[in-house]
Amino acid sequence: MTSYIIKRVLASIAVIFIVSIFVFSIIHLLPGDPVVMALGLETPMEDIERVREEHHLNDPLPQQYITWIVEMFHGDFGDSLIEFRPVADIIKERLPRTLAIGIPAFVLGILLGLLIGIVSAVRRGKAIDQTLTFFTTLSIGTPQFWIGMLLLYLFSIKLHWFPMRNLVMPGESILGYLRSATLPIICSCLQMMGSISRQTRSNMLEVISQDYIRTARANGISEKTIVYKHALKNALIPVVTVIGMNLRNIIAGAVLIENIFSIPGIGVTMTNAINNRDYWVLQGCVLIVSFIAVFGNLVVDILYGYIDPRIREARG
Amino acid sequence: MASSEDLKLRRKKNMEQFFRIFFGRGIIVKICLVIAVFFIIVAVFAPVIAPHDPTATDPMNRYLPMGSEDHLFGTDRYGRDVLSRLIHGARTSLTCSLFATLWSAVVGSTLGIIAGYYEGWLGKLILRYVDIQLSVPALILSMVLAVILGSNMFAISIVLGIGAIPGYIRMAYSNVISIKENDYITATRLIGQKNRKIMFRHLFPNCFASLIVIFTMSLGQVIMVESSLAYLGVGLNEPLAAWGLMVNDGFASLMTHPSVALLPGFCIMAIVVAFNVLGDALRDALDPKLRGKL
Amino acid sequence: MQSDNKDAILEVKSLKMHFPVRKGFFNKTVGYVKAVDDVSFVVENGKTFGLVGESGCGKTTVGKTILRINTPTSGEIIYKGQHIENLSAKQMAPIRRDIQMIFQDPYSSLDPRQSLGSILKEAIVCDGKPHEREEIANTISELMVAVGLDPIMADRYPHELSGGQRQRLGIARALACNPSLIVCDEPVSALDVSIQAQVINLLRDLQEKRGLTYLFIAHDLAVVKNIADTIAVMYLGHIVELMDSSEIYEHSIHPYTQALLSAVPITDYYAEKKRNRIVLEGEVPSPINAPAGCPFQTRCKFASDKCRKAMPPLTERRDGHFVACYNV
Amino acid sequence: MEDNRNILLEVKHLKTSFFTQAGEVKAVDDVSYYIKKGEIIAVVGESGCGKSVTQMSVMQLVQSPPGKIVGGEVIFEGQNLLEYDRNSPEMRAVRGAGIAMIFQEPMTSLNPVFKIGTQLSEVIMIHKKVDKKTAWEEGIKALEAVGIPDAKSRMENYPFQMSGGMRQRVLIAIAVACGSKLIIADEPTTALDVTTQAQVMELLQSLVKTYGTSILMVTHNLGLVTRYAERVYVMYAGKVIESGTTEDILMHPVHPYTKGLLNSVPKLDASDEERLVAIKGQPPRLSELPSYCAFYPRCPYACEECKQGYPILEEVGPNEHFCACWMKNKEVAHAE
Repeated sequence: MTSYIIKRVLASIAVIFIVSIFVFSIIHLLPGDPVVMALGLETPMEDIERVREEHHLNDPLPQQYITWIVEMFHGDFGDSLIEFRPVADIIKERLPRTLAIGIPAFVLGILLGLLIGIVSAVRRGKAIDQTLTFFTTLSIGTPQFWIGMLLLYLFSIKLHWFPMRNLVMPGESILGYLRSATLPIICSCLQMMGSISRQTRSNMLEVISQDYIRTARANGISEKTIVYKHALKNALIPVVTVIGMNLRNIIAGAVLIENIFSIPGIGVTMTNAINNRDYWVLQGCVLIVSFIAVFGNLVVDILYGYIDPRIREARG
Repeated sequence: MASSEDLKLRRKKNMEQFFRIFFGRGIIVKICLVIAVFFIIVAVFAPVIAPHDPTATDPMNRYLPMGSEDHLFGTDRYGRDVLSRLIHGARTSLTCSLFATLWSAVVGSTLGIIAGYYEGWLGKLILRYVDIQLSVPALILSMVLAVILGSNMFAISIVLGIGAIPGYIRMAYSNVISIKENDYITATRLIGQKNRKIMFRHLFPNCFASLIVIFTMSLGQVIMVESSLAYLGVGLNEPLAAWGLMVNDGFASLMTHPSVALLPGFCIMAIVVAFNVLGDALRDALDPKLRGKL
Repeated sequence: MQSDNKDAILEVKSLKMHFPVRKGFFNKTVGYVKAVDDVSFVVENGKTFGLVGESGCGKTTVGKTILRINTPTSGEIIYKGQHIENLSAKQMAPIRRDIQMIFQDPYSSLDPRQSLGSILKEAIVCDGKPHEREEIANTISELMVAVGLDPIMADRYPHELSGGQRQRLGIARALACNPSLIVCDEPVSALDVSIQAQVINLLRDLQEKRGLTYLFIAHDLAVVKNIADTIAVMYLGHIVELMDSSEIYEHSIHPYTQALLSAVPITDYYAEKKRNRIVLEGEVPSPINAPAGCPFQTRCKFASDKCRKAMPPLTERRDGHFVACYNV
Repeated sequence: MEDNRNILLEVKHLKTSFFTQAGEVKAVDDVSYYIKKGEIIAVVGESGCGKSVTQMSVMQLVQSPPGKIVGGEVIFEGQNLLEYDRNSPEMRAVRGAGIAMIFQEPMTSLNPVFKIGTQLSEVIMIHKKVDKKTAWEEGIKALEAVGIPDAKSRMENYPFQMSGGMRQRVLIAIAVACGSKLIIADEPTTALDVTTQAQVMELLQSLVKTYGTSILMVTHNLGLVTRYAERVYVMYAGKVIESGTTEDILMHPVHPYTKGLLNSVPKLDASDEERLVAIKGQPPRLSELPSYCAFYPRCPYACEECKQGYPILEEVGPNEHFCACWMKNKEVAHAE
């Protein structure tokens, strides 16, 4: 098992490394000169030249990439051209806000997804199954920014239950956090809940028709134990991979959620960085987000081995 | 050869069976089919149906409420008729997304089949590419690409297509890997058939059912991404009528005139959900064994 | 090795097929699955050579290696006088269609998306020569009639056929390339008894009419005995006994063949009651770390030190009767 | 009829149908049979003849919809099981303890993600109402009783770490552990190698001697019937067409289908020049059965008289040799 884990870790590092090259080159294809965008059109040429020199923008691209990577190992992600402060600080300040919405949404999405998936599989064909399945298709098919707006309109503008903006971090006040973070969390977890419940439902239906379920029934085991012990464990194993895939959607979704609920998180930072061609901020954020996604997949892959004895033995 | 009635009879029976399973999921499928067809008709006949020119501003009567006589759905911030913008928005979204889904389906499934059939370094390379593209947050990648390629309809459909390719590659790859184990593939090799022919006469038709399902579902997904890009101000830009843009535009006046923002959002949801439901129904009808699998 | 008579269509000499088992960080090879370990036999033209043995004994691997679906680790395969053991795909092309295969699972041997007619058409056309539509249509009907299918069904699809009918179409597809040798890999095991008999009789008729040679692979001794002229009994990658099929019930002597025969009950009620039963203990050892010496030593009651040291060679006891055992 | 003091299970006029789009498919059409304590009987037939659906109906395990038991009685130890609801506690008490079942595919009959010990002790706990520890020990004893070497460590194994033959033994161990009076073996050895098949069949036969268990063997392998079964029921297209002692059925078959089956089985002991006499035509499609003898299209003796309706099972010989065929009185079995 350990040699498998080491191989997977190295593969992930390689992926992140290639992702960094991919991200770096794509971003440098963005039209427009970042310094001009940052300092404004009227600024005299020498200042522009001086700032370009300062940030090694005139070096050949591969060299710039290497300096960026080397500095990154020293914890220096480069500076923002707009805010004149290290990208590392920006990330340190804003990433917690994205995670304050992302992590609860991730957990809520898994729990609700599993619950709905199991209930609609067990009650297959009945009314509750049809409603839940339709609700799941709705939650997958609905654009997050529209749901956000709808929730804002209903619960903030009309009913005043929740504030429209300025997220309160849990550190400051739990109640404030709960009130301000509820809508974004609901909005962000819908997509994940939908895809997990679909996957759980189809796995459960498939597992329930397997031979060993028939053997369990023939041995006189009660229907409840069969579904919630024998079938459930087999059905949940493949769901783990869907959870891995969804980790990345949670963070990608943050871009929209933070835009609507005006939460100054990583998502908004990235969108602004694209519009302002703020290279280092964009590179740094995208890399961190990709790192989280790849790391998430790695954890899921290893977890998969421990849950399913067949895989554990094969990798042993 | 077989008598033609016998052939016609069997074909009729197959069609009946197809539609029975297709509509087997109940009334929802019928509703979604109506929604999808409705939007397609609206998109095709947009210029004819729309009461006003979607881009004509009328500063005099901005923010007219719903139901005012000349503007059924009222007007937006610049006094443009919301209804005509919705109609033209359908055309923009559908054409853009349909084209994107089509070309990415062809490219994606071909790459997936090749990766699955030739499993060697070529297969690994294609799969590694998919992992890399999926590691980068999809929306950010699309935004960057949209800015690079420009924001006309053609460029946006390229960007949307790139986003949809990994789904096709993975689906085609996993299908081909399992189909390859069948004896009829070995038999076809033994009779001297060329690899290229095997791929497109045997592998492609057999994963066609699941590719169709992915096609309908990614059509919905692509419309959502297109509207998200427009919402983030990176995709199609003013004054073109696009649902995402309308939602972004309407957000400013959410407090006072919610309909300007909520109506286009509702259209997006309706068509995306419709395509997803049709995708599910199509999957069951095309291949009963796949029921509940995808 | 049987006597090298001239009309041998296929000769296999000390064939070995070892699949590497990779483990650990650098996927280094930690062992080999010795699926086929030094197997030799000769197949005469127009005859049926039976390969019988339990699952994991390597009989299917032998068939696949002869078809060059995989490349043998070592040993020679001489087909019609030509060495084909390490020909490249291109070099195999001219004789590719001369050796065909019939498969076990009727449900996975036909492409569900192809009509019966187009399956046969593809087999006919793939020889690279030009064919008019007229000639193809006639050949298709001819082939279907030859295997006992009504040509009217050419437009049908595989899912509309029963298991037996699908197997017949598989045979028709093989015949479309008019091969000299057909490797039949458990062609009747998945069929019901009454349909099994129909397909066995069909194979025998085709052999007489078209002078075909069969390499018939199966685990059911009674089926192989009925159709094969010579039988080789395999165990864990080795041939342990090779003899004429009509004598196997009375004159086989290898302990494993004896156990195999005794485990197959016969339908003659009174004779069956009189038979003594040998029930083997334990399980077939795993081919990865197969024991040195005779593979059967772990379950054989005659096993002695000699057997544990070296693999007994396949020696000829009587004309055409080969046995690999020291104690018998 | 026999004094039913030692009749363990009696099935009377069982009818099970599947209601599909193609209409009602009568998978089991008026099937009756019985099994005594400590007896081994065989139900023989080709695929699609309803032999497995019959056993699933006895255990009320037929998937409904689309399947449904539409008639008949299943008397087990004097009690009609069909009176119980399929998920009722009484029915569950019978399953596994009263009647145990073994299936054809050993590869998929055990839950791949639970240890053998867990699955074994779980059933023991339900039927014997003991705690986990005692159940685990009983499990070990049961594995030893069915000849699995070092049973203690095998309890920790997962199913994929065991061979096909070993897994069939685990299923038999469950029956032994719960003291089942009847084991229904649905094609228990079809997926096994012939030497493993012999081991499993000898084990099943030994259970009759040591525990007095009755074995009902569902198979299409006539050889197994000859060696192990005392009485035979031959089924075709959902009906029993001939039944009797093994000796009568194998040596003096009356029904043309039974004769055809016996002639199409390759004989190990025959000189191989003998050609097999195959039954012509295709197996019957249960959804398109005629209202008369289903074997008519494939029967060498078929004539107009056969079309008068379903032939009824009549006694054609001593010791309960029954046959359902209009033409049977023309050639009495023993005259051949």
